[in-house]
Amino acid sequence: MWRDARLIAAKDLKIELRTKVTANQILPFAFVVLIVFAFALDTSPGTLQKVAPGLFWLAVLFSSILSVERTVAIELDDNAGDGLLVYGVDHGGIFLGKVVAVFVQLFLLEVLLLLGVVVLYGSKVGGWPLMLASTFFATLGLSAAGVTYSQLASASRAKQTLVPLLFVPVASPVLLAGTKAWQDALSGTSSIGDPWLRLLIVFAVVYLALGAIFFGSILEG
Amino acid sequence: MWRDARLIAAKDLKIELRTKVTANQILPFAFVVLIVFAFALDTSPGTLQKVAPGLFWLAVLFSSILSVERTVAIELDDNAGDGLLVYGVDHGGIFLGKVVAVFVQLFLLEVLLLLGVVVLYGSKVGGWPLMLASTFFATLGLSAAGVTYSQLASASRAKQTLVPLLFVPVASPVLLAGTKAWQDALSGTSSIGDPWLRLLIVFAVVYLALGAIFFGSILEG
Amino acid sequence: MESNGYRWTRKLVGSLSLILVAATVVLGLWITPPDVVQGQLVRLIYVHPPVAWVAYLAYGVTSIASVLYLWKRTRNIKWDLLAASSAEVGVVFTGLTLVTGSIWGKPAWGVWWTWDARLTTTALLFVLYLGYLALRSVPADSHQRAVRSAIAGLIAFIDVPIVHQSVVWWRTLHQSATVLNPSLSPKIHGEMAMTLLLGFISFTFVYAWMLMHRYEIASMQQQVLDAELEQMIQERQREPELEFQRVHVKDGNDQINQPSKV
Amino acid sequence: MQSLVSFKNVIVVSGNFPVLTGLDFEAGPGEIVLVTGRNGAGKTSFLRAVAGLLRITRGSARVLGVDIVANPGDARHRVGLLGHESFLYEDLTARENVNFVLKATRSDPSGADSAMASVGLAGRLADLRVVKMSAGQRKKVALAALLARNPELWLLDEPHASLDSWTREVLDSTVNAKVAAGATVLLVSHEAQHGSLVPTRVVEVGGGKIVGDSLLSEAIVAEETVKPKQESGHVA
Amino acid sequence: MQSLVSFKNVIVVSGNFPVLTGLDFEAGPGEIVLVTGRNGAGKTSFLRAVAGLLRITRGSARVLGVDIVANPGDARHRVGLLGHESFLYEDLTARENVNFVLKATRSDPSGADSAMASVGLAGRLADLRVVKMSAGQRKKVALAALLARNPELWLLDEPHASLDSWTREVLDSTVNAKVAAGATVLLVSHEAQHGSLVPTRVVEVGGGKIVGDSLLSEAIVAEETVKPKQESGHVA
Ligand code: HEM
Ligand SMILES: Nc1ncnc2c1ncn2[C@@H]1O[C@H](COP(=O)(O)OP(=O)(O)OP(=O)(O)O)[C@@H](O)[C@H]1O
Ligand SMILES: Nc1ncnc2c1ncn2[C@@H]1O[C@H](COP(=O)(O)OP(=O)(O)OP(=O)(O)O)[C@@H](O)[C@H]1O
Ligand SMILES: [Mg+2]
Ligand SMILES: [Mg+2]
Repeated sequence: MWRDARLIAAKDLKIELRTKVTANQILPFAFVVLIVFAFALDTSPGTLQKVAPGLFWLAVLFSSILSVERTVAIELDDNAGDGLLVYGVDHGGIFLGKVVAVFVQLFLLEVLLLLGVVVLYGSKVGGWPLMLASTFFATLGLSAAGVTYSQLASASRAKQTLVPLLFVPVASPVLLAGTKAWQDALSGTSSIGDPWLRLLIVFAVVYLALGAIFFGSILEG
Repeated sequence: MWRDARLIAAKDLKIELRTKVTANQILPFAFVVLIVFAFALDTSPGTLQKVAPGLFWLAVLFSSILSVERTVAIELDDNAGDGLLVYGVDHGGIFLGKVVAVFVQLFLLEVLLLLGVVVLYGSKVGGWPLMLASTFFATLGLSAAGVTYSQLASASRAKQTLVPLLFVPVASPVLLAGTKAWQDALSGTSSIGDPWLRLLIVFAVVYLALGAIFFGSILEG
Repeated sequence: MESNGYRWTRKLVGSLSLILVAATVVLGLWITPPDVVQGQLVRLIYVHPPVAWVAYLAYGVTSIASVLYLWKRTRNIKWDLLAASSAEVGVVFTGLTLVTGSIWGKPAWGVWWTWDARLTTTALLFVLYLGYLALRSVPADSHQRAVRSAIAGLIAFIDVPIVHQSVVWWRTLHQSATVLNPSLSPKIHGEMAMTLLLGFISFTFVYAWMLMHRYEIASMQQQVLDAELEQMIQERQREPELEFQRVHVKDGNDQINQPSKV
Repeated sequence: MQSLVSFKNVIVVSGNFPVLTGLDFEAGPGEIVLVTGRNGAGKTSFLRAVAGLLRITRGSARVLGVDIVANPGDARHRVGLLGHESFLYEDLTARENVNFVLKATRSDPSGADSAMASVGLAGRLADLRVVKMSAGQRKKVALAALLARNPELWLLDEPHASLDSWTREVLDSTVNAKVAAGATVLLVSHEAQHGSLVPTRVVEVGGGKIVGDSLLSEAIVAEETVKPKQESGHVA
Repeated sequence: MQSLVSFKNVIVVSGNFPVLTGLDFEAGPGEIVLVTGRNGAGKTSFLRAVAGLLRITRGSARVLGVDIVANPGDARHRVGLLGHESFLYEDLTARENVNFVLKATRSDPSGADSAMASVGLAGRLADLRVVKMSAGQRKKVALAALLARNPELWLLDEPHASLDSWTREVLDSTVNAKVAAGATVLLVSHEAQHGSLVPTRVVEVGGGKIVGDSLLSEAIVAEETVKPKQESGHVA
């Protein structure tokens, strides 16, 4: 399983390095989302700073939709996913590999996006340990849930539109908890023991487990 | 050209009636976006009502991305778009037909979404003439710009991620003007002569013209 | 290869822009007086408006070159390269506008950034041309890329007049037209106006130099590509012989391996 | 002889690769030209260039009297292409697809039913969405649309692949009838036999240009001689 | 005789349509079974069911000694499928694709190069991304992966389509060699001739089950008699 996971993750990251979809397109898109939010919500100068963590996680959420759609699209071209079944690749390995590949891409994206938030919204950053930990687990949770749900949607002929529908409601706890955890981190009131962080950890663990358990059935079903 | 436009629009709408992508997937997605925004921005009770027009248009914008991606995807399956060229279908006709099909779907979606905003955010609605007119032209502009840009991105192997990047900045004036026009309509201060409505009309006309002029070159290029 | 004349011109433009920028710096930092209200900060006026203006200029050149490519009679891949080069430089200058504006904004308005109409439309301009460059960066046929990016570049240019007019159309925090105002009579005077004018000229020269440099690189890359293409054509034309040899050698039998009639 | 397809030193660059590298070709009315050549030789590219779907980079090319270098769109609607892709809308039924093609090409819509019936798309299949069809059935839909359109120039890129022997017969005999009525056919095929569709000429494509052009009888002889020996020992 | 594939009254429902409707089939080691039948008969579905890619709704099915009704995944890695789709990653090169398959199946990675060379994927082509390849070149990549994997049961769904005659020879002779070494082959084909790949048996699929099963010599006779009359007058 670990071996297969490494194989899949390496393949997906190689394809990303070659096509640069995340770097050249999803990342700029995330920035555009940041700008557009500012457009739509520009009421008074303080507002944006106040809701900055929420907007950051919204931008991450929309980017992660694109990211997981892309990871599934890779397997749908020329039915490569069926190939994985024929080759007897371990189901858990496929799941883990995809999660790792998505995680790596999203995490890098978030680092850059954070810079954007600081510059565009004039947010201050602080509470690093909590911030880092919450980002880590939130991203892990998003990746795990995203890969599972986009695979669920992939059988449909209209997967592009089904993924957001299925995934966004599921991911909204991450959105909420990520936002709150960041707010806590920024206000400096909380440490690693933050309850929102705990929620994020639970979410990540649950979705990793669910994915590991059910991914096989989704692939076979 | 008109004949071809009718043919294309009829085909696209027939495919929509059959696959129900907009009805079953894009529409629920738009609702999910509304709810998620409520989640991320839920600071004080008044806030949501105040930003409701902005959130409505944000939800429309994200839905329109899905909608125009879908309209291009229809032609990419099995290279049907090449077929249109071989059959000698008029380029302007293809453009217009696609715009009409997207427009019809988005407009219906907006009507339902409006109900959602009223129910979810408890917004009041009023100023019908301005509201209707601004929605009409905003949607027309979004459809025209969206079809043009998604066709621009369609040659790329990673169109799903390129479309949002190209289209969202272009569409953001619609987002802004639509929001402002609705705010004016709701506050009852303005009539059909609203400057934001004029901006929306200009946008729609400009993008219809640009699309009609350039769509052929994009298809052939 | 570009002609020697081209290279000399480029070097001349380069040296001139160096001298001009140096002069602007001297005038801007030491000769001109500080402002009554803004103090030393006002010196940014010799940089910030000129770089914004040069960004407009760059996108204007991109648009003209794009039209020339789209128009069949003047179609030439050089226009595409010029458009791309100019857009790249334009993005750099737009970035500089944003940065210098932000630096100015912090002391002047108390914030790095605010969602004022001028600022927002400028940010959009930046993103629009980033999108243009992203569209160019996806691998595609050179003609197809040229057509598509030309269209994207032309459409993006619509934002330029909007940025310029934004201070008029919307009530903004940002300075309204001081220099490039409708009556074309600058509202500042004396050595300040002179220095500002010099700033415009010197950054225009910097732009010209960067553009020439970028264009030369692009056209050299294109020449390499063209040469590679010629070579690829010849290699591909030889494919049947190679194919034949492969079969021929492997079989080690001269009798039954005659090439089909060529 | 009037020339329906006339390519002179045509170079086509697609995705920065020269798929055609100076191709010369002429075909007149009533010909059935068999286009052969190794995988990747440029056969599909050649057909797509004739159909006006690939932009011609250099050289001159006329199809059905139209200069397709200057006006790539003007001959297209008189040309029929049956290729690796079949240009179908997967969510429409067979009948809807055929009707769409007929409307788009402004052809006589009454031919749809008989064309579909002739390839065996009647009853359940006529109203089945293309996405649910087998490989051969899809090809039949594309074929039916082509038959109903009745173009002047037929570009058939491995038309027999995935068709059963009965449908092959139908295709062959119909195309023969069209040719007798003056149509021209370019047929790409790797198969040794082509049923009753007897080519009048064979051209061989190699490295993006024509490397062989002969009447059928000569070609058979030539083909026999280049057939390579088996290489079974190699991979086992 | 030990049975490698044993289907008993197998019903497969896919998308609410019964693609297989009670199929009985047995094959032992060393056989080359030619599977024929009209378009839409269920040949592809049959092969996909054997490969464990279609869930078996009713009936019993064993492949390579594994009960694939209960454990559809357990035989897969010993089965090779070359079908209408080729399971390739379009953004990877030929070599990367083949290497990936070998790693995924835990096969000997050293076979990649010789397998690729044997089908003519050397030099430029080995490092070309699949997305840029011609129809036949893609098929070659899939074929190279299959050759290097060396499965026990070969499911070939129209393997010859879009391959040139040289590669057909390679395929045929390699498969012959594998069969001599004990492999079993199910071959779907519409072509009248299959080069040097000589089937030992012919089964005919119709309406989702086996409607004919005969040794080759008988089959040829049977086929001749059912061939329909031409219907050329129909569409002209
Ligand atoms: C990030 C923040 C800023 C951005 C993006 C920005 C952008 C621009 C742009 C695009 C122009 C060219 C306008 C035109 O002529 O069409 C411009 C001009 C100018 N800006 Fe800014 N600016 C920013 C901040 C500031 C600040 C803080 C000040 C001073 C308090 C300032 C003062 C000026 C002045 C004096 C001009 C020349 C106006 C004219 O002559 O038209 N800018 N800016
Ligand atoms: N969802 C469905 N609804 C209706 N019919 C279906 C559905 N799915 C498959 N079919 C039918 O099942 C059959 C599938 O057959 P299959 O693909 O196995 O045929 P095949 O023998 O391989 O044909 P070919 O020679 O054309 O490749 C077809 O007749 C197809 O129309
Ligand atoms: N972007 C590209 N980069 C490199 N090579 C390319 C590119 N695009 C196409 N090719 C090559 O051009 C040729 C295309 O040939 P084409 O599809 O016309 O072949 P064909 O004769 O139809 O082959 P087949 O018999 O396999 O269908 C192939 O050799 C392919 O590898
Ligand atoms: Mg081909
Ligand atoms: Mg089949």
